Amino acid sequence: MSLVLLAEFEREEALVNAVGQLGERDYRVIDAFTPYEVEGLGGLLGASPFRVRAAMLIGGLGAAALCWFVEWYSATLGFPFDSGSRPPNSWPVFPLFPFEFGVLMAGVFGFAAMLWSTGLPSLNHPFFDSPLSDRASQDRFLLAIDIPSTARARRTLERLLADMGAEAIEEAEL
Amino acid sequence: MSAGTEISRRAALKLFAAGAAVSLAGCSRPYEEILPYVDMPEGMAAGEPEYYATALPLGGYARGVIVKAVEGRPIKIAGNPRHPASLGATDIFGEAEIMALYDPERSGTIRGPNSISGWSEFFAELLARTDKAKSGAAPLHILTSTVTSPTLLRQIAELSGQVPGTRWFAYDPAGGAAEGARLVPRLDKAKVIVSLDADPLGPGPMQVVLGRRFIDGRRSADQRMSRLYAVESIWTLTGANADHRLALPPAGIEAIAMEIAGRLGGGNAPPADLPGEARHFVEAMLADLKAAGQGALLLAGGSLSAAARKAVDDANRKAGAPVDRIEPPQGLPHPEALGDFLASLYGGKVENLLVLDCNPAYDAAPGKTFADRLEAVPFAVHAGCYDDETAGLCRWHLPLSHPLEAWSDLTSADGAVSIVQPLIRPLYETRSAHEVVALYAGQPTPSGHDIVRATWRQDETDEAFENWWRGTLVSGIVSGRAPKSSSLSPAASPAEALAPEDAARTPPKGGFTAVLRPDPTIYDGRFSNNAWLQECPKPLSKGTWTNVVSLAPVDAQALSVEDGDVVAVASVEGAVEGPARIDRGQAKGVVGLTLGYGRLRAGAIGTGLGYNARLLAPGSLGNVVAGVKVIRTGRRAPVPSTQMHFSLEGDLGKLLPEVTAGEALPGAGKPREPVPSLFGPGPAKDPYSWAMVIDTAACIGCNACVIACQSENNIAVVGPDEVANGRAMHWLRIDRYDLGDAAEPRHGFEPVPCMHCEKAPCEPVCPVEASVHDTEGLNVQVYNRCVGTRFCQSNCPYKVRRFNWFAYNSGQEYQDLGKEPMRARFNPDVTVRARGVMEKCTYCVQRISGARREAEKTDTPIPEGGVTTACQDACPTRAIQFGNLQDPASKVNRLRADRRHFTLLAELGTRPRTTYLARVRNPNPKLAGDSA
Amino acid sequence: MTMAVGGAEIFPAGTARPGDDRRLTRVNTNEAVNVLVTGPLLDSERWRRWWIAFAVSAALTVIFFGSMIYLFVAGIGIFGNNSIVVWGYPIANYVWWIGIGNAGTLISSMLLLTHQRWRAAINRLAEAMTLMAVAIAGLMPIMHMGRPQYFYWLAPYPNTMGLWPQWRSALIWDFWAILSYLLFSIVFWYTGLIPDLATLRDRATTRAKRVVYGALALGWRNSARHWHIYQTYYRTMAALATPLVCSVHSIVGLDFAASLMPGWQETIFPPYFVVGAMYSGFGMVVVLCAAVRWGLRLEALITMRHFDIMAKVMLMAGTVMLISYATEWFSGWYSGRGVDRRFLGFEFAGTYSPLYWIMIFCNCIAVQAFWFRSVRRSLPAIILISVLINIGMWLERILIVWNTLSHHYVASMWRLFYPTLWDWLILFGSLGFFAFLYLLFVRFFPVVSMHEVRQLVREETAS
Amino acid sequence: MAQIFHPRANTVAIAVLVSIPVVVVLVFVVNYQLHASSYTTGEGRFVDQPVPFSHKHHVGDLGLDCRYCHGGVDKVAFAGLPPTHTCMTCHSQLFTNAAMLAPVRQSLATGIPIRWNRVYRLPDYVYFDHSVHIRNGIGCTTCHGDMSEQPLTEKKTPLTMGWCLACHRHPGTHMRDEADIFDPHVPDPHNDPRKAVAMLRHYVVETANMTDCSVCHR
Repeated sequence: MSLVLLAEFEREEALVNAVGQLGERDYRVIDAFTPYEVEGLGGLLGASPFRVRAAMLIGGLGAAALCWFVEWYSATLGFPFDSGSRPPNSWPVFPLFPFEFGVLMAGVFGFAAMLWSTGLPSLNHPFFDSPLSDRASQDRFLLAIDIPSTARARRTLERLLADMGAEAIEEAEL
Repeated sequence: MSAGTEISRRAALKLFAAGAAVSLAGCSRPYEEILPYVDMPEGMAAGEPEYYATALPLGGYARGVIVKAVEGRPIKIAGNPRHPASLGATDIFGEAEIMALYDPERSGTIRGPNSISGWSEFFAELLARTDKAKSGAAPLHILTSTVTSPTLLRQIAELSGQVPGTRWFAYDPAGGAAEGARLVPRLDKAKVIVSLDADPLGPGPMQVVLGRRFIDGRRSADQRMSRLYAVESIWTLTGANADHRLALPPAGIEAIAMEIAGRLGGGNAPPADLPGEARHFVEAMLADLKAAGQGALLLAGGSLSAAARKAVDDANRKAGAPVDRIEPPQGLPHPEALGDFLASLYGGKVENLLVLDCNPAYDAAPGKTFADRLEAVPFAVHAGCYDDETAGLCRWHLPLSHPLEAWSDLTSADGAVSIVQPLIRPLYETRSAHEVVALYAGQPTPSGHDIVRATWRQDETDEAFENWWRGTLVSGIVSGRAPKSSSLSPAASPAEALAPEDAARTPPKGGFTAVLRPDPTIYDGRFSNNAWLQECPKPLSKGTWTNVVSLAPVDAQALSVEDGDVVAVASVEGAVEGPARIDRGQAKGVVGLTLGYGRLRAGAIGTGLGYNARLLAPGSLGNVVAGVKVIRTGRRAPVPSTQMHFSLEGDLGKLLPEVTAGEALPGAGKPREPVPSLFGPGPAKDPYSWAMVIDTAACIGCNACVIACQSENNIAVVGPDEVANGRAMHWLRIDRYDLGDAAEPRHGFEPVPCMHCEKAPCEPVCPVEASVHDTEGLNVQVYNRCVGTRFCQSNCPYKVRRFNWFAYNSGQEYQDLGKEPMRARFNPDVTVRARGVMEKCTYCVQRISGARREAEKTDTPIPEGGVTTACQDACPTRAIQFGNLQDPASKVNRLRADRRHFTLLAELGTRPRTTYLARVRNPNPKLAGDSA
Repeated sequence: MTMAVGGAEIFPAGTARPGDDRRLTRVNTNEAVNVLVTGPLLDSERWRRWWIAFAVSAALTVIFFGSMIYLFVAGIGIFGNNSIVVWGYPIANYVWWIGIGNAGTLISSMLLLTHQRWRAAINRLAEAMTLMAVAIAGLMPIMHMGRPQYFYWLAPYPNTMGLWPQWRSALIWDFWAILSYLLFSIVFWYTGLIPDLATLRDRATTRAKRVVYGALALGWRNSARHWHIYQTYYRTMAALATPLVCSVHSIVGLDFAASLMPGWQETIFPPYFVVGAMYSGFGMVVVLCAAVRWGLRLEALITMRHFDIMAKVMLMAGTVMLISYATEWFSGWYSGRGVDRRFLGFEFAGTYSPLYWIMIFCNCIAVQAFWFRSVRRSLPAIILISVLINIGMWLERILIVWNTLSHHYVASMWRLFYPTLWDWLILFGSLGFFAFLYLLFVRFFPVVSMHEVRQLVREETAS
Repeated sequence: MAQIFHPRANTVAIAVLVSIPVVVVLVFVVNYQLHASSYTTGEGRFVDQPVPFSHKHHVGDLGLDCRYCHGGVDKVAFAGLPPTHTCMTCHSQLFTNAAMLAPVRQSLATGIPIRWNRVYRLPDYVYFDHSVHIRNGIGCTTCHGDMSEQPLTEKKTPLTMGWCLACHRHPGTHMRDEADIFDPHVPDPHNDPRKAVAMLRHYVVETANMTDCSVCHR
């Protein structure tokens, strides 16, 4: 896990402008911790929801196809019945069950993919060691920046953060 | 249905607990035992049904039946085709004898003066009493209902010879006129039939054969269709099937009878004073009668006076009406009338009484006076199947065997004699009537079998007699031999058989006239404890489990009484209360009562239902009680009924179309041209496609098919509360609709079994394939797959399905129907349904499967008529035809091309396999004017 | 009791503090949101009202399950159904409950996709309603079956009998509609809850609460990367929820429409049922919002503006219901079939017609009062009309069942339905059970979705 | 705030989440296996009887024909069990005092039948007809296995609905000549398609309705 500097901001604008400026001074911003989704910040930091979208699509369509096959197989080959002399392969009624189950499986696969791509559940995580972590879920905006190798660069970074309105700066491990 | 069917719920829970314990304990399921015979009776393959011909009494007269027994227990009654009084069909009372046989309430033990006793103790006291009787001190009195058994008549004659001074009295609880020659009208040969308050098609020993002949007279293509006029005061089955009906009080009918009898014979008779349209009706009827010549036939009912009946009989003779006169066999003793017995009982002259197989304390003279006098009789012995009202008053009660358990012989109403052979050894320590009378004659251990054989034994070799005996048992008809009549001339001179006294004929002094009729499903009270008959819907009111007081609409308005209000009917001697039923078409000033109810000691099923109509005139068997007051009590007791709506207003008329004789039903008979369909060809073709055609013109509404279906298919009895909840279980219902109009109300009957639609709406909606179509065209209901969502019944436009809301047959039975012998009535080929399962008419799939397996074994196709359904067998008028559509020569195919053929709700496109022939009416043109 | 953390006064001037009798007019800081929503959950003494309601609902729940057990022991004969009107209260309860359930998803998904920001305060409240209503709706068909112990035969499970469900039956579609919709709602509701559980975890005071909320929050640490993936998933789920809910209630409509009985076989049934569901669902949401708002003093979050908008939606839905009924009448009359016209006659003038007119009043006429702003402003009026709507909608469902099954093709088999004690016990018992579950939800879970309200607060403070 | 959970908690949480779908699938699999296993169907289970009657001895060694004791097998639905008299036809002469045969002698004396334990049991709602199978080419070994090898009667086949349906869908492969019907050594099925067609034509078997529900359920 990498050593980072955690800077706590009180307002979202301060955080966003900090990320912008640090970006220009090509510091590496590892992650941000905000009480609600800050528009675009996630994408900026390189998170890609592709896995969730792919999982939902494949999971949903796959389950639907499986259900249609179960329906078709059971109605025509498994145990064909004369039910009101309707044809065994009554395809007009077949899509209903696959649609319902497909949507459910899309949701379930999506949930699994979300957990997988966010690494949850991670009940025990070094981030929780830092005292600032509690506020991230309530009203404070944290920024995690990679610590520069030399102590001098680190001091300039801390001074820069203080100028930008950082209320507290801690060292933490992520 | 599952293994737990024959144990009560509590036992099931115990078993469940035990089962759970065992399965927890490990290894495997508890074993089920299987028991072979010790010595297998020859010719008997286990599980193969056997059929025996015998006869069953109704009001004393026989109807020939064939009883199906499986592994020694009788389970189904069917008609004996060779017997002239059944012609292969049955009535509801015949079908329901199975329920009577296994009724747990039947008395099984002898009750002595103050404790349970045995036959030997009874015989000892009897010997003492008989010695006293022989010494002339206390003459023996025997009271029975109508007796037609040659053996019993012989025994009584011999007994009265042995014990001088013996007097025998007989009465018919249903109030029929027991005069000399029996008249059997040939309704098939008559062209114009006038029923004067007679009810040939109503309940009675002759219902089956009269119904068959009446419909044969209307169905035969060659001669002209017969026409039936009914002049009656309350609705009867004959009135419901009449082309024209006139409602008059009994006095009016009496007047018309005298007038018509007189004028038909050419003489002149004082014209009865009748209101306008009744006069027009009578004139038109008379013209029709005269035009019919030899085909005219008058039928006199029990409510007419002896003089009127004699006049009608003379008119019939003069007109050469087609009536068979059955002379009673010579040399047999004649019973004295009930009146004489009551006179001697009230006179205190009865010391030694035997009441044999009848219940006078209920159906002859109910009330305190008779009860006290009967209790005072020192040695009164009651022999009967039930420990009923009379048994309670007698010193001794002897349990009698059921007709299916005992040897006997009986004569049918049209004179045919048949031997009654037992299907099963008596379930309890019971004796047959013959054995009881033999006890009186001094034989200590009589055997019914030997007594009956003695009657028919002639001086011939044993071997010849044995062959004749076996031949008669197989055919069910005694032929070519007269019974051994009593060698001793009966001591008592045969009193002129009196019609029930006409004392009640005094002209009504205001108030209503009460007309008493035997109940269409309970008859005279003998069947009160029979659950099938109690739950059988009455043909016209569709009410069950009680009798009603029927009133004309105008009288009801006057008394401000509605359907279901309790009214009290009070005569000079007694009063009864019952729910009112407003019958349009009932004569004004007449109140209709039915017999058979108001039982006090019938058993768990029959006790406390309805009122006892005899209380109005205890002691008299007449069915008219004049000068009766009707009072509104303000209480309500709605009658549990299976059909609530009867009118066919607007375009509902297409449910039961009616054509006049000779016309065709528009759009009938044309074969269905193939409709283009999105769906491909149906499933693989099977050699059989079962179908049924029901002729609503031939259905007289007698319910025989309903009870036959209930007996064949183990259908449950649900009890009055559940019928009131609308949960009756009959698979086959007879819808009764109002045809005609307010001026001349008429009725139409339409039996509705399952339609077995080819495009069944109930099949695609069943989520678990419990309702599915098989390749033979049957809509199969798989009970073990059904989970009870009931979507099938919601989607059935004909509403033919029935649901087991409770375990009516397997754990939550009504009253005592779950007790031990009752379960023996079940047909082993049909699953007994569990709670929560849908069931419906299956076209008797067990019979089709049996025939199919037989065909598969012998590699021969099922012939036409090879499979008959239970309702088809039972129907007296052959209104139901069942057959294979793929056989072009089959009867169903011919009927489907008939010009009266129609399909119920054809516009829904369900393509039912059960189709109908329209109802036919043969109106008199002169009278047709006022009610097209 | 004021919450002061880190010294900064969390409530700037002009905003009332919790417990203050003056209603909070505006919430303009995140902390205010946190305090309002998590406050009641974390300190457990201000729950007297909750305990009273909980006791009443627990009693009704005991009645509900007691009746259910007696039902399974004695058989469904204890209901008022008969062999002609074979369906009864359980089916009406089922359609009514799943209708109410559907509105929850409509609010949380349809309004999310149409950027109705105001929904943030009430969407979790509505989703919880969905969860519990659909769970109860799922129980009803099992109680209505003759042999409930074999309900699993409706599922395509491999068995030694070689038998499968019969896919043409609307009840199989129902089985999957309920199951999918219930599980989907659970996943959707739980996903929305994760960030708030993290907030609760961080604010929890006792060890037990921290562990429980911590475990349920799956270790959510508000990372921006996670937010981006989370929001994509959440919005896609909302997008899927809308067609799902429309299809679920269309299938419930097909229960009746996929038959050939007069009064059921109408093509308008599926859409008409979806609108009916939204309509009665909004009615229930209004009642729940008012109750929760009063109970937990969330006037600042669930404002009168919410009630005003919801009243407008109900007005629209009520009018659509009127149009649906009119279509039914017209198509029944216009078909010219005797059975349809007789059916309409029975509906209007038959034995059940008083109930029919009460239903028309509740569903179509009472709601017209919402045209007037004054009515939309008074909370008691809105609640009253919402309750009337729900009564009317239940009546509509029971009348759909009764009218058709009592008055159909074959005149001899026309018969009426008479409810029994057990019909009513199961109905009111199910209401009690719903309240019981809902009170548990309110007690242990944040009623308002804090992370969405925080976004709302940001927009208002930014503008 | 300090860590709430121990590092192990992560793996536990993942395990719980993964176990939900696994359990759902497991339920289906275990349910099927349990119902198809011999525990439920009772396949291969020996049933002890009041008299340890050995088919191996009577059929295998002595060569008795099935119909000698089970007389109804080609006439009615119930195959029939030998009445005590049938046993006593031989055992009144042989092993007249064997202790093992005491119940048979006692049954003959008292007239109370011997209470055998049922080995092949079908639910009440299934109507199986022996005669129509025997008369259409289905031999005893098809369902009862080789009786000449069974010292104590054993349940050889599961008698589940699926098992019956397999035969009803392809009856030809299980049919044999008349001569082999009661021969205990003829294996089943013969899997010869040409013979299958020949058998169907020989016994004139109508296969259209073989999988109708009304064939076995009434």
